[in-house]
Amino acid sequence: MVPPEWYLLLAAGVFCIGLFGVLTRRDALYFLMSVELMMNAANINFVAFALYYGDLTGQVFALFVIALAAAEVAIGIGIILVLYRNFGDTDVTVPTEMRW
Amino acid sequence: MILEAFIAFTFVAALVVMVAPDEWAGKLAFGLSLAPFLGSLYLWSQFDAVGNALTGGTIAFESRIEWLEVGGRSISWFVGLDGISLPLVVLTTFLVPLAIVSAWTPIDTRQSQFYGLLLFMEANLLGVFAALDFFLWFIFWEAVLVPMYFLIGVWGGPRRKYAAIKFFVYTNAASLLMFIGFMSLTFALGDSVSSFGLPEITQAIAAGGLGTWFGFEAGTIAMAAFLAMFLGFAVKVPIVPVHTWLPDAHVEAPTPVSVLLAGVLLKMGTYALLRFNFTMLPDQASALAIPIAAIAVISVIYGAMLALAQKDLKRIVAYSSVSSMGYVILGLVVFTEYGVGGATFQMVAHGLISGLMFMAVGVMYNATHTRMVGDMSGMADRMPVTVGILVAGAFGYMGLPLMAGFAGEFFIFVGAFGAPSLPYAPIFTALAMFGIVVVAGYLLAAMQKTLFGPFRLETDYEVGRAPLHDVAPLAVLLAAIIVLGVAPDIFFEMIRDAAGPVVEGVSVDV
Amino acid sequence: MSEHVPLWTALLPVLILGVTGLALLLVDTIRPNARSNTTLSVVSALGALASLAVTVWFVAEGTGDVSTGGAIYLFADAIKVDTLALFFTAIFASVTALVVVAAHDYFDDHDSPAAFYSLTVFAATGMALLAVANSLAVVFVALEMVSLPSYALVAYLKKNRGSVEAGLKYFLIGALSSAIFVFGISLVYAATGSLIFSDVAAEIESLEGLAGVAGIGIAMIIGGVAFKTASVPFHFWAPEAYEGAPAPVSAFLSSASKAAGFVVAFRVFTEAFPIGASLVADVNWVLAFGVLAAVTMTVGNFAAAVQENVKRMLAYSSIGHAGYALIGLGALSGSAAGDSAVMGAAMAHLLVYGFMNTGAFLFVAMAERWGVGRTFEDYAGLARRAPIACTAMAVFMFSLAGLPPFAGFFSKYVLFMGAIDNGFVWLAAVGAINSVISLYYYSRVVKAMFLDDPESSSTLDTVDSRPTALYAAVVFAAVATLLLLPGFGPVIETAEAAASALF
Amino acid sequence: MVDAFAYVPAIVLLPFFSFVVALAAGRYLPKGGAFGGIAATAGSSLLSLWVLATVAGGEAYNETIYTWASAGGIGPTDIELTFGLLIDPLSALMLVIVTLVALLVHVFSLGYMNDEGETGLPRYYAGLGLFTASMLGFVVADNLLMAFMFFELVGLCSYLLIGFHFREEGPPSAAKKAFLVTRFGDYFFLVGVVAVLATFGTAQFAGDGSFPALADQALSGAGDVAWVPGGLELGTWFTIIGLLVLGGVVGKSAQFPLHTWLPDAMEGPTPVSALIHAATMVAAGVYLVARMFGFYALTPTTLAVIAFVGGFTALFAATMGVVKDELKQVLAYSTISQYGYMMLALGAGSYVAATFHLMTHAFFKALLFLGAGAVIIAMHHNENMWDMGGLKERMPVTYWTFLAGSLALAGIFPFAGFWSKDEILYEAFVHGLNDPLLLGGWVMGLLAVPVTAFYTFRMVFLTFHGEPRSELARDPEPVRWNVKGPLTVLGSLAVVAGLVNMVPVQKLLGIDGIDFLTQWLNNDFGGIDGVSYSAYNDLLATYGGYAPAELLGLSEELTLLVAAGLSLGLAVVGVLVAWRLYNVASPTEHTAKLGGIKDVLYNNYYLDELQVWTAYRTEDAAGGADTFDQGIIDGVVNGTSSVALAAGSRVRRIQTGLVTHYAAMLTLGLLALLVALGVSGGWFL
Repeated sequence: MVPPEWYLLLAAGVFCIGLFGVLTRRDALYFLMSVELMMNAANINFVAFALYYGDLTGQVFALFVIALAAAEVAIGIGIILVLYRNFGDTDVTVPTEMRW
Repeated sequence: MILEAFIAFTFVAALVVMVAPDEWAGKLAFGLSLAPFLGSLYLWSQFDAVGNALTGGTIAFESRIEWLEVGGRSISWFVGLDGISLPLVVLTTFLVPLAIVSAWTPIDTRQSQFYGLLLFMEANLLGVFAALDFFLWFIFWEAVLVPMYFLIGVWGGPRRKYAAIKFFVYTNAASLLMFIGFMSLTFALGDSVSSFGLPEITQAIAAGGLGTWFGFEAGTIAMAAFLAMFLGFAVKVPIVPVHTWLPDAHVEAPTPVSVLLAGVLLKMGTYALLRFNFTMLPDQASALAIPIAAIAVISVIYGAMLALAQKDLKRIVAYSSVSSMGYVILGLVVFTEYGVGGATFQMVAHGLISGLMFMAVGVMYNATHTRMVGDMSGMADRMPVTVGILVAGAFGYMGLPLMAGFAGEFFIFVGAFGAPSLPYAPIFTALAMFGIVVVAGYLLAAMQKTLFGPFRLETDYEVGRAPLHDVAPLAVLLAAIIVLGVAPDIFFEMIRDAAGPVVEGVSVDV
Repeated sequence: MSEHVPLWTALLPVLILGVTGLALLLVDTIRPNARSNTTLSVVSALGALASLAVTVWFVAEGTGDVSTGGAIYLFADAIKVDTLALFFTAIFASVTALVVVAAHDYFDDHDSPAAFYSLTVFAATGMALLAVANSLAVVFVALEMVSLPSYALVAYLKKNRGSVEAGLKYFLIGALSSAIFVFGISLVYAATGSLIFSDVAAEIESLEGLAGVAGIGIAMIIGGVAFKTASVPFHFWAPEAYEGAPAPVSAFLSSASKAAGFVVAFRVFTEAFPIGASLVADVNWVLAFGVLAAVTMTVGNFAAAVQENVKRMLAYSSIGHAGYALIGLGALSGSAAGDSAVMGAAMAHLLVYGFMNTGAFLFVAMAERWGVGRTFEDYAGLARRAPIACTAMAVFMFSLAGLPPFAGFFSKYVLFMGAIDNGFVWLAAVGAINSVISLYYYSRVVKAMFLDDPESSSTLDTVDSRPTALYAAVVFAAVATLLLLPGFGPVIETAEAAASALF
Repeated sequence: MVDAFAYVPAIVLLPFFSFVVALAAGRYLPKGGAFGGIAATAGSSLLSLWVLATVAGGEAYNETIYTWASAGGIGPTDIELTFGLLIDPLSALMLVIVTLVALLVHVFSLGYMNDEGETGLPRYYAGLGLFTASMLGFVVADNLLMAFMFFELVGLCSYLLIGFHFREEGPPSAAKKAFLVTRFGDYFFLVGVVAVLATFGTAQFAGDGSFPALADQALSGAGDVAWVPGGLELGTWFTIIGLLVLGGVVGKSAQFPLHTWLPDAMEGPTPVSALIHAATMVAAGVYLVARMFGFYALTPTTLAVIAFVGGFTALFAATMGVVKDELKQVLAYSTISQYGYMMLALGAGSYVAATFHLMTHAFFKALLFLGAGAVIIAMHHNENMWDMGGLKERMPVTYWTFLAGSLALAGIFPFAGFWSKDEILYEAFVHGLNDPLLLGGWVMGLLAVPVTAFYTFRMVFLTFHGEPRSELARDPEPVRWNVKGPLTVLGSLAVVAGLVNMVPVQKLLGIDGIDFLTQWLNNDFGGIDGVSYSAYNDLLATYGGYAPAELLGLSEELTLLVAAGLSLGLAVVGVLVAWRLYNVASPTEHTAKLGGIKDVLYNNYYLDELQVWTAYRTEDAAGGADTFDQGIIDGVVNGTSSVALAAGSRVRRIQTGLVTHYAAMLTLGLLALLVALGVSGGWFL
């Protein structure tokens, strides 16, 4: 059996990749996808440790997270749509009218 | 329940006036404000307090209703009067109707709001002097600031906004400091008190209830609390060097507001100093007697010097208030009956006299539209009665005998000069007394330049006598000042009765 | 509660809100093209008030209270109804009621107001669910139930660039935060093997080797909470979101949503990561919250002091208030009495804040409706045209500043005193200094409305409509702010009782 | 028998009522309320005479009538602040003098004010009434506090009356100066009053519990005082108290260096000057020392200071009077000088001589001022003596009475001033032989005699003799009965008043019983124990070692003769010099011969300049304080808010508007949180 630490490391890696994407991508869609990656990192943990502990909570919760992530994407796409309509771009650094 | 009715009536009156039409709001407010005055006279006639409310004396018109409990201590509606608060209540109710009448001429916009706020402030002022629960007191204390903020900010002079915000933020910051100071006391008292009633707290402290808290010794906490409260109240009084909001506020405030600001609001500070710092923590007060006395003396002389440098009549009177309040501080810190009693008496006396001065300057301003010393001269030629009363008031300010100011100052001096608890008392007293010379200097100089000499004022209209309703309040005030100067005992007797226990709080080897 | 009533009825406040949301959808479905703004507003207001009424009744009856047999657990302990939950539900329901009433006028001329009401009520349902959550899973789900409608609400004015920009920023930061949050939960799960609070708490004391993992997880959960409460360093969305969003939405988010964040925080950190256990696991989250509280209030207040836009000022002030409320977590000392006092104080502050802050934002909504502009200068002389509303606004401002005649004074007072009692003098001191600063910028609003003269006599001519519902909401909030002063006793007692059940 | 003392309050209150009446209804009354004032002062005079007679009958009165305030003092008992009446020979005498002069001044005012068509008469008579009332209140005061109160009221009234012509520039300024300078003195007085109350717990003048009595007991070890500041010797402390009270005296009685207000006070109407100089304000200072002489007798140092200041002032003021051109100015300096004599007398322990001179001076100085007033009426308010001359023929009544007053002032036998001044110089001399300070006072007093005589007669000659030097003087306006009447009364008194106390005659000729005043003040007719000449003499002998010495072993009679002869001779010399220089048809100014001294004298030794300079420097300091206040203190206040706002501006810049920045900062924040938690939790160990 793979030791749980490995899963942790894998999840952390995925999380960091997602985070890296969030910090470097300026396109809203990339941003969204990166967040998906981060959430999936959490899912890795849930599933792995559900197995490790032998209870189903983690597994079920992973499904919940996937569903919520989908809902989030739905909302996100909607917002990106109106963003495009109003600003003519999906670059998240364009709308800076409100600051300070 | 009479006190509740008394305060509640004033609140209701404020609301009624607030919705009255502007045309007769002033007269309505005057009529309504007479009721609290008569009420206070009734209270006076029924007054039966003995001793100091805080140190276990009999409280007149005592009323206590539990309100809520916070952190194991109950907060209640707790009001009552003693010999220190009653004179101030009477002063307040006496000055407000006069201030309202004096507003008839200068206030020509949004009258109903103006008078409503004035009455609202009166109600809160009465609350400040009557409250015996810390929280209740603090609520009234702070609630006074709100109407004042509007009164200065809306109806004031050219720099009214600056003055209003400065006043508001400065005094609120001070209140916060004071609040923290007081709270640290209650923490150090721990379980020895179960309420925020001022008498309970005072007596618990006197009984040695202060304990250690957070590793600080009781003495350290008491000293820190004393300093915090002193600084907090000092702003309100105001004492040098935290006085700078006062001239700005006074100069910008309309006349009736100045009258109440100088007449009553400043007394809140000294009243609170007496109640909190000097009654609750007498040992700390006498330990700090020398610095406090030094500050008092500096306030007297420095305030007078500043007044000397001013060209605006209102600023002169404003700075001289700083000076006068220095006497009060000196009287408080010496812990003698004459000192503490005299300080209290001086609060009333100064309230009347500074009220008179501001009002008289205001009446002249109504006619001349200037307050600058250099802009006019010989006003006595055109406004003989107003000037006559102004001169009389100015002499009252200088401490002319048989006027209220002299009585207050003299009591303080007598009490302070040989005070056993204040080292170098004679020197401090003598230095402070020199203020009576400086005050004469600047008031006489200002009067000579503006009131006397050939008449000169550049206006495009004829400057004539002031209307009766402008002058009448002046005359009433002057009469009150003289009555109080000839017969100070009408207040001093009860003040003394209440001040005595405060004095006993300090044990000094004579 | 008597024996024969089924246990699930304890969830009635949540259910009422949920059903109301469904009913709103139904109304919209039946008459999709008709402009049924009034109907929607009334339905949602009735639903919120019904929920509020039930909540208050439950509190009065002692549902979930120690005196009546303790908290009510449902769904395999995933749900826990206690006084804490009810207390917060009352806040959510009150704010929701105010907001939907006010929205009637605000969205009067909007194309499709229906979605607004349902989104708001669903978000409120999510909050109420959040309040009763007893499992990290429920917390996350409920949190998303709050967040997702909120994103949509902020971006509700689709053609308004500000609204869209606000929505985008809120969404992006929100998505990132929830990812961090859920990753934190996963780490805690990895370390403890459970999501139920009490089980987590039991495990966390006996961690071996995985303490660091749990620690990182807890830190990430702090991050998620900080996002919801708009606390530093997860606060960046707040100024923009509150400024750009329609004002009723800002009111809703800054009052109810923030409170929702706090209910999570209070529950999770007292039940899942109790202080003692956390310290055993080398996770000093009290200190972390203390620092966050201090930084948050300082950042919020200092930035608010120099704003020109009233709404943005309120947004920063809202961050400042989050800092105050964080004292409820940052000033815990481990002694049950002291802790319940300070946390109860924070709860009471949130309740009072719910009224005064909602009122303030609704006033801004009214100003937006009048079209007078958004800056302080634009508010100049407003009191002459709208004295009652401006008086109410003055009440909100002074109360937010913590001046004594208003409820904000007491709540702030008990909060700071609780902190001092627990030995966190420094936190109280920072709070006090910030209060003075806040007085400055709050009084600027009052100054503008009452003291300043309008630029020209015609500037305020637009202030002629009388949005009745908005007026009612604002005045009601003001009255509540005033009445909470004499009525503060029951509030603080309930809050302390609720908090004491947590320790 | 009706008790006269029951009416003593009425003596004070009658003029007070006239004040009220004139103020309230003066404009509706004939003569602007003058008759009310005349009636009131006349009534007071009669009552005073009755009181005098009663006191002569052996009675005295010392009662508290009103408690002003009362509270705990430093000692075990309360300090009571009271009003009361002290009627003994001294105050009874003073009452008569004050009411009499006040009455005459009122009458004279009819001519000076009403007939001249002045406006504001109600205000004038109100002022006179209050002035009289205040002074009378001061005279009957039975304690130091009450005395101080009325003392201050007197100051107020002087302000009001000196500044009567407020529409001009000069009078308001002079009024201000008068009040301010005397206020400066009163400051010390007030400190003294407070010190007395603190020390003794009482401020009563007379009786067993009075502060002089307590002080006596304390010094003699028979009693103790309530309080003495930090380790001071009793005697030292009493001296300090004495000097403090003396401050007020110096101010009001216009002694060096606080005399500068008095010449300026000539801006007031002339009758007011008469009242101020003769019987009220200026007299108050000397009266005060006399009143509490029982205390001063205990502190020889104070007495020596008093004597020296008095002697110096006498000479100093006299020299300035020499060069003045205006009638009233000369009189003003003569007043200062004469009060210097009285102080000298008091300092020399000669209570009787001082009182004597106070009385005679009251008469002749009132006379001179009213006479000057008559001249001023005649000259249409031109006061310059160089425009006068030759008025002798044109206004004989004024001339002869004025001459009588001048002779008295110059101290020419047998006019009133001779007797009193002679007694002062004698007493100063015989006591001064033991005390250099006192002797210095005497020397200066003696030197002032010829100067006084010189300027007095310079004034007389310039005004009345020679040829008229202006149109006005050739055709002066006639004066009426209301001017002549008071002049006549006072003129007679100036001649004969000296006869009430012919001590030298008694001593030389051995005629017993003609030293009426001495007997009077010695309680020979009755009075209060401990408040008498002989009691004071005992105290002086005990504490100050005061005893009359004999010059070079000469007998008392010879010493007396030498002293009297010396002063009379010097006075005559002065008169003769004046005669020589100015009693010519067309006198010329001889002041040029004085050279540089002239300027100094003209400018009053530059003391006014010094005071003005002080005032300006004070104003500069005030300006500096104001700058400091606005710049530094208020600057800190405003700076605090600026700093806070600047900090806020920094903080808000964090919010850049770029959402990617937010994400980055959020991540950094989370990292910081992780690190902080990790460090505090020791995860990295």
